Amino acid sequence: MELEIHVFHYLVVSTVMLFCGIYGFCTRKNLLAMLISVELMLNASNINFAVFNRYLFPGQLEGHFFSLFGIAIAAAETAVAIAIIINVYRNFNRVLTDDVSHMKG
Amino acid sequence: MMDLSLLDITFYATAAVIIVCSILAVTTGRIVRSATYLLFVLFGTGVIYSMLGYTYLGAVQLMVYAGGIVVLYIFSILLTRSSQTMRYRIGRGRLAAVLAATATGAVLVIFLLASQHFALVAIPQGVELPAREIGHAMIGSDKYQYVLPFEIVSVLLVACMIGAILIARRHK
Amino acid sequence: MNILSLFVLIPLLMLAGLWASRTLNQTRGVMLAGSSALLILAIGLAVEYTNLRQGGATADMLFTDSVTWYEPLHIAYSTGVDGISVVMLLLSAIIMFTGTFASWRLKPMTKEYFLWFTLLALGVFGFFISTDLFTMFLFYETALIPMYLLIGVWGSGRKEYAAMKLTLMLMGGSAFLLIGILGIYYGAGATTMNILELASMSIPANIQHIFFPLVFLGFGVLGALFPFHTWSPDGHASAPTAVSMLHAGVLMKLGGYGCFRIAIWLMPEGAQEWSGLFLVLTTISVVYGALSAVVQTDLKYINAYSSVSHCGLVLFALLMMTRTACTGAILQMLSHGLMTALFFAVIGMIYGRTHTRDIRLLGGLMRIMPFLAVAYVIAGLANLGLPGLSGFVAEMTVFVGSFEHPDLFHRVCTIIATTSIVITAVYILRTVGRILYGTCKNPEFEKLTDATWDERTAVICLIACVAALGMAPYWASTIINESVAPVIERLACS
Amino acid sequence: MNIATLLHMQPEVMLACFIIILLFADLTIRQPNHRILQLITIGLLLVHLATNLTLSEETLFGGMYHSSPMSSAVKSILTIGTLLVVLQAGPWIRLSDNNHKAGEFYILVFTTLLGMFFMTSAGHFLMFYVGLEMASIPMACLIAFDKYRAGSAEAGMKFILSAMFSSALMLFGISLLYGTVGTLYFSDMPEHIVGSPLQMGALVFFFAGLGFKLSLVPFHAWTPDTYQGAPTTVGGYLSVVSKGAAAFALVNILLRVFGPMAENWELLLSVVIVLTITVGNLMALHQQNMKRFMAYSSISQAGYILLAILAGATGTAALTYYILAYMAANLAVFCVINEIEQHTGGHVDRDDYRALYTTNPRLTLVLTLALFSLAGIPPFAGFFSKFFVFAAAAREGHWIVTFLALINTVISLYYYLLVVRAMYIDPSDNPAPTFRTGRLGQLTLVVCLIAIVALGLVSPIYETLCQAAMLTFGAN
Amino acid sequence: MEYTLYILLLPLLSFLILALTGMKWTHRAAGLFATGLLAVAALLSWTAVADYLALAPDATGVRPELLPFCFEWLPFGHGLGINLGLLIDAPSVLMLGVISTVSLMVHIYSLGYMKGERGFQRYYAFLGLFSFAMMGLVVAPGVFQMYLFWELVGVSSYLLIGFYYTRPAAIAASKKAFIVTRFADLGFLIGILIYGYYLGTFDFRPDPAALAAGGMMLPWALGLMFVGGAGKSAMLPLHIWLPDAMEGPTPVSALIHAATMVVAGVYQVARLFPLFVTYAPEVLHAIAWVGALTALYAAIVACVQTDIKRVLAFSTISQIGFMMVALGVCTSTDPHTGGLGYMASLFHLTTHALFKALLFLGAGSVIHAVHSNEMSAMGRLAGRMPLTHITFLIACLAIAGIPPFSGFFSKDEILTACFRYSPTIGWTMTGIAALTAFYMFRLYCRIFWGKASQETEHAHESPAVMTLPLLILAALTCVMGWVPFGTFISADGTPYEIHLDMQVALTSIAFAVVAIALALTFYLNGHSTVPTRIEKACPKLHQAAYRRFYFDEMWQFVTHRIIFGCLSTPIAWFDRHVIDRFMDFMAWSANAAGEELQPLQNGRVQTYMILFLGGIVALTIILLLAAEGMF
Repeated sequence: MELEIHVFHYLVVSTVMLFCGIYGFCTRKNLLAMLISVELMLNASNINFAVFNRYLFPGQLEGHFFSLFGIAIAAAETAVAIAIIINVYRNFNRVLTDDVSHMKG
Repeated sequence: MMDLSLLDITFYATAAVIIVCSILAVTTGRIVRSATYLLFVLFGTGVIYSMLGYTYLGAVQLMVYAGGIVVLYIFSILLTRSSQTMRYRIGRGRLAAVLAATATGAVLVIFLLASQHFALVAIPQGVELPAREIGHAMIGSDKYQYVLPFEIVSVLLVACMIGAILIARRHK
Repeated sequence: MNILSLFVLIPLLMLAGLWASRTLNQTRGVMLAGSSALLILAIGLAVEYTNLRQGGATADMLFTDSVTWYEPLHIAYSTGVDGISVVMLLLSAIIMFTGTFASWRLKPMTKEYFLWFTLLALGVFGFFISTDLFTMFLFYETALIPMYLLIGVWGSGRKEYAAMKLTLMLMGGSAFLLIGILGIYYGAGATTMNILELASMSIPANIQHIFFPLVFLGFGVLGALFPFHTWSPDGHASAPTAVSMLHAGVLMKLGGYGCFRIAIWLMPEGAQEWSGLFLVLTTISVVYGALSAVVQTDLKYINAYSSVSHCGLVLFALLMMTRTACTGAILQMLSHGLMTALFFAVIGMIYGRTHTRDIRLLGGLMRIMPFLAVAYVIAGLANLGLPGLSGFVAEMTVFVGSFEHPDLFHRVCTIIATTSIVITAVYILRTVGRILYGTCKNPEFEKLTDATWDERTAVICLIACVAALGMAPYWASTIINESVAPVIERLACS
Repeated sequence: MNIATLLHMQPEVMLACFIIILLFADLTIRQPNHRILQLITIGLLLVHLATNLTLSEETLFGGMYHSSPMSSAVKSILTIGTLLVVLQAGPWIRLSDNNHKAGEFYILVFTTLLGMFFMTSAGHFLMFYVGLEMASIPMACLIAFDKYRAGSAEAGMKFILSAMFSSALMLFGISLLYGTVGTLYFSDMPEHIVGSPLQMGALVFFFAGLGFKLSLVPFHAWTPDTYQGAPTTVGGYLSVVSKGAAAFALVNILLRVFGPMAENWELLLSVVIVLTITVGNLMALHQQNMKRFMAYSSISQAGYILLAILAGATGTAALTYYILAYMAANLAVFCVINEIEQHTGGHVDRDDYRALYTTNPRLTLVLTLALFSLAGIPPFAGFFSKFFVFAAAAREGHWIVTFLALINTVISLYYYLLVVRAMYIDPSDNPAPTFRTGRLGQLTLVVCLIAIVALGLVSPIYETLCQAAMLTFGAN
Repeated sequence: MEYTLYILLLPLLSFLILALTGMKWTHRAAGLFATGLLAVAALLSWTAVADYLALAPDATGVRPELLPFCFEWLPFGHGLGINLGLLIDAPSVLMLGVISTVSLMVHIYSLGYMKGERGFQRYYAFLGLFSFAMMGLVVAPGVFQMYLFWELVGVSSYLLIGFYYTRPAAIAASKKAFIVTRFADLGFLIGILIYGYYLGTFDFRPDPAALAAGGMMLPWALGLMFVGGAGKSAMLPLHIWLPDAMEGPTPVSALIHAATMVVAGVYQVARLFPLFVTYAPEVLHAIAWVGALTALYAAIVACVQTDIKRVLAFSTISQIGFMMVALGVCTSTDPHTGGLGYMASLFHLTTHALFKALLFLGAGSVIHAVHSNEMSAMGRLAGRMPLTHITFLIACLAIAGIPPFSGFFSKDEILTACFRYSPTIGWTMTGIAALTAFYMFRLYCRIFWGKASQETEHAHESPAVMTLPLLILAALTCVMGWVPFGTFISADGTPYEIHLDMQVALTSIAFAVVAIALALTFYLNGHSTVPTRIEKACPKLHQAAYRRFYFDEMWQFVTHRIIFGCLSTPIAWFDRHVIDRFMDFMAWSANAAGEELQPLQNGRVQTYMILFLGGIVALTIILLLAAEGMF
């Protein structure tokens, strides 16, 4: 049993996911919603690594491990980001970018 | 018209779910739903990993993301009363700009990917990446082995933990 | 230890001394000692140089020395002087000496003032003794920046604006300069930044054509080249007395010196190629500056525009590229340095008493402060080229030299430039007539006093120098002429 | 693998040990322990500096880790920078809101430093990525360190979101690169780099990630807000150490990995350099807040750093030297800003600096000289560093970019002079009161001042860097 | 004759000492000191004249040119350079004698005239400077030295005209004098440049080979140099400064603006005469016409002026015109065939210097007595000031060309030379000579006869120190005509026996007598209505003549309207508002660009990231296009 899907199809999926994330990031005003969008973006790259590894360069596990570390780091990032957002909430009582934009110019 | 095997169908179905849920995750008006759609996307990604034979990766994906991060999201959403503030949307002008930039970017990336002409390769199914191999690679110090990043990530996680606690801790 | 390095060392010691000084008298003492030492050193150097030349020394530069500094870029601290540098060093030392006296009673923050003042002088001296492109540029910029604070803090009028404008325009010029220097260095494929060695290499003509205008423009901004001269009126008008003196007297000479030493010497073909355009600009400078001065009402503006005209003549003469004209250019630098310093000194002293520089409000000063008035007249006469004072010698050399160029275009430019001597007479006499002669328009002024001893010292020194150069130009003219020769030979070969 | 291997990566290992030492110290020493911790940190950094003498080329972990004489030099520079930051942290960390968090502060600083070390000596994209994240994520915590100050929280938020966004894009870029090359080891990649369109895209995506760290236009927008909101000490750290590491990592990867695509990235860099310097300068013209002002200044400085990178291997010595000179001057400025902020109850506007000379002449003088150095005025270090950068770029034939950068120095001079003007010329009804800088603060300023004056005049420093660059990249 | 150097140095010494330490001296001491030094100088000059004339001429009768002192003052390279030295030949010793004599007279006279004036020491210092400069000018061996001293003379003239520096009129006059002559000197300078370049020397006697090579440019050089001379010698239309220069103290006018400096132009042309005749005869003849026109113009204007010094000033202009004409009508250097004018000119220069100085000093004496320059303030002074009256009359007769006074002889030679060249110019000059006689006697009558005015009531003769110079000069005026001038000086140096052309002499005497008679009838008793009637008959002409034919207005227009109004003011405006504004604009545009960029930094992370993404996309596209070779 073999899976014969062109790599390109995976890549389309990941690209769409990436740009969905970007879109979300740029349109959302709620900081957590933006963070969710970033998760999509990070996930998209992980798919790429795994797919490339499996299909094109199956000899070594570089892409696989990159994905693995990517997940770990993303988790760490998310944790810190959520901590900071909670702190923002504590300071501003809201988590909207419009409110948290006192510094500009 | 190529005929589709079950596996193909599974893939395309997963892909469709991922895409649809991605879109929904960034467009829905309720943040909890958004988190839920994210969960689906992450599940879908896990499924893809499994189909590629990276079951271990899929499992980590499910555990860390679905089990850890999304729960974290839910908590923080509740904590920051985010569900009340989702109605704010950006102005039309900016929306158009975002759409234009995003669409151009997506088209550009897809164009770039298409220009590469990746070969069509078939991968065998049911052949799992053995956990032993992963383990070896993880703790080895030779080429294609990853003990150094592994150790560093541990330091990173400690630091993030310290940092996150520092920031989130309420009292002195 | 090379004698030339003392020119850098003494200002450094002065800086240290000023930093350590605690009272006003200590500050003044350090300045007096230092500037006298420099003056003596400069005179000594001039004597020694002349002796060596008469003893048959034929090298392009004497007292050469070189210490490698940045090996990878072939940067060295190389020093050396020829006749041109010697007279310029002498000029700088004189101006610094007199400038010290001119700011003897300056307040507030006297110590800081002298610190920056000395830093400026350090840059100037360093520039004149260096023969390394990088080191020259380093000292050049060192000399520019103290101007900002000197004008900004101790100036008058729209000082912040003027200081900023001056600094930015000059720095803009030095941006051109830097790229030009890099162009020379890399264009020549050189393994040295020493001018003397670069001069013996040939830079490809196409490189010269690109980088000559950049270098010339870079230095030209400091030499008040039209249309980049507008920093000069505002800057001079706002600067305190001694700073105007040092700036117009010495700093603007850096421009002419650099044009000659770097732009023309190292890139003769570029110079030939571009001389037409720049000649037009400098001719405009000469006439335009003079004509602008005619209708000014602020004494310092008049003098600043006059400087534009006279410094324009320096660049004009350099571009003629005949030996006599270049000699004339250097003489003009020397002469303009002295007489314009004298001018600014006197104007500053008058301003310090009357608190106005508007010629419409002044009058009859001859009776109230005869010493300053006479000094002003002498400065004016020197400016308009009275024989016996320095201006005549320089201008005549320039004109005779420029006329040596057989090309009709150059001739026409020369003739246009000569008209400036008439216009100069117009604005000088207009000013003299307005402010010195006639009757005093403001009863307040009747009570004013004449120059104090320190001011007299400064003024008399300068007058003596102006007269000395004007009456006995042979020495200066000869040693400059000898030193101009290598450049002209190189031009002739190209 | 054996212990000797670890000895070869002694800077990183030591730093990791220091983190543990600090952790224990923080736990065992009774509160308030900020003063002792500061001294310990300084001591540790000095030890680190003293022992970091590796000058040989080392490739460990199968190419995962690659240290070179140049990276060793860069690490030393980063350590010095960190040391200066720690030295000047005193007045801020002893505030009642912070003094119990001193241990965390130093640990986070060390962690980020460790991340930067890995970033600079990575031999594999994974290492690089992990190092980069390690330098970013704890940095976000540092930025949000003043958690009861809204500005700090806002800055932290902006930083972490931007950092995640950019790292996601960079990750995507790396994944594309992986797709075309098939390996992530730096040493194996150049043979597969052919400059295909996808690789170009990957290059840009990857570049954006480092452009974020270096705050290059158009990836710079987080910088001013973050600098303004972050604690001043962290601002200094961010502007100098973080930037220095990123710059070296960038040149390292561009040369080692993207070497065959030099033509492409030279164009990319040229565009970005001109944009960065110009936009940074233009935006800096209108800033009143000194921290924000320094942010824009640092953006434009990043452009000059990039100019050295543009010169490729030739420019690496100039690059490192530039970072060193920039570090001395910038940290001096941040130190002064910090001192004034802490002694005047949070005044950081330029107008608050009016007539500063009348009350705090020495501090003013240091700030003046530092600003002059930043503006590239001789005889200060900034002049030499700028000259070397321009020389390197000119040597590689990038005349137009060099020229535009040079013209921009005039604009930058303008805004630096605005500060000088405020301090010396503008009158003020109530200038900042006279105060005494603490011992360590004084020490920082003196060290910076000596560096500002001596770095340029004393040539062996640059020559050493040149040798290191020659050993590392074969450039002369 | 090395001592001739001291003739120059003594006045210089007087200047330096008085200028540096003058304020510490008493008036009397300063005056006597300067006068004493000048007396010595004058003695030396007379000795020099005598010594030179005692030199044995060579076979052709030409006396040698001596160069007792010469050094290179300023080398230019290519063998060019400014040499300073003393060229002693007939014209220069003659001039030395004239200058030192007149200068001595003025020094002595001023002791009385300037008594008690503020700045007395300064006055003598400037006189010393002037004497030095003027003598330096005449002994110049080269054209550049001449230019150098020419400028110095100009500046001392400036300083002396502006001596009363609190008077606005004096300031304006001094300024005008300097600027106008300076303008003319521009021509001189350019002429020198051409001369030096083409002849390879600045000497008056260039190398024949160089002359052959560069001769074709010589007319330009000489013509331009003459512009300088015309300025100094107040030729039309550059004469406007001279009448105004009368604002200076009267003795100064006598010395500088009558006897010596204003004839520098004549002397210059005379110096270059051999070159003029050989290489630029057409320029020379043009000079003649300029001179004639000037003489006519000045004579007409002099007829209607009421300020006595102005009358004298215009008479000076007119007389210099005569000298110029005399030079201009020459066609060769041989005095027998066409070079007579050269001798005549220098002869007239000498006699004119003496009698015009006398006239001015006499006028000064009158002014001293009545404290006014206006004719209306004078009248019937003959009795009150007998010595002044007599000497003034002698001078008037001399200038009118009545034998046996000196003016007759020199003018007669000029007219002879003119008639030899062209009858037209001869008759014109004769007519002008008659006009001269008329206006001089108008002046004489209105001062010493006619109606008395209030001011004359208290007038009395001047002190001896002032009348003594008058007497000496009057005596000289009487005898000077009998000197065999031609044997000493002629164009080619060979002696020339002056013999009166009786036809010319008689005609001119007749004209002069008629003119004098007319003047006497009109003005002697002060009751004649004829002058008023003539005035009424042609008011426009009178007005025009009185206003000096509007030359000042024309110049005023040129300088104020064109130079100031159309050049300087717009240029200054342009500089401030265009060039400077452009620099400001660049600064402003940078600022504005900075402000325009501000909205991008709106504090929202989304915006920042759109920028980020946009940057990536744009950069990628740029790279792709570049790779496709689009750039």
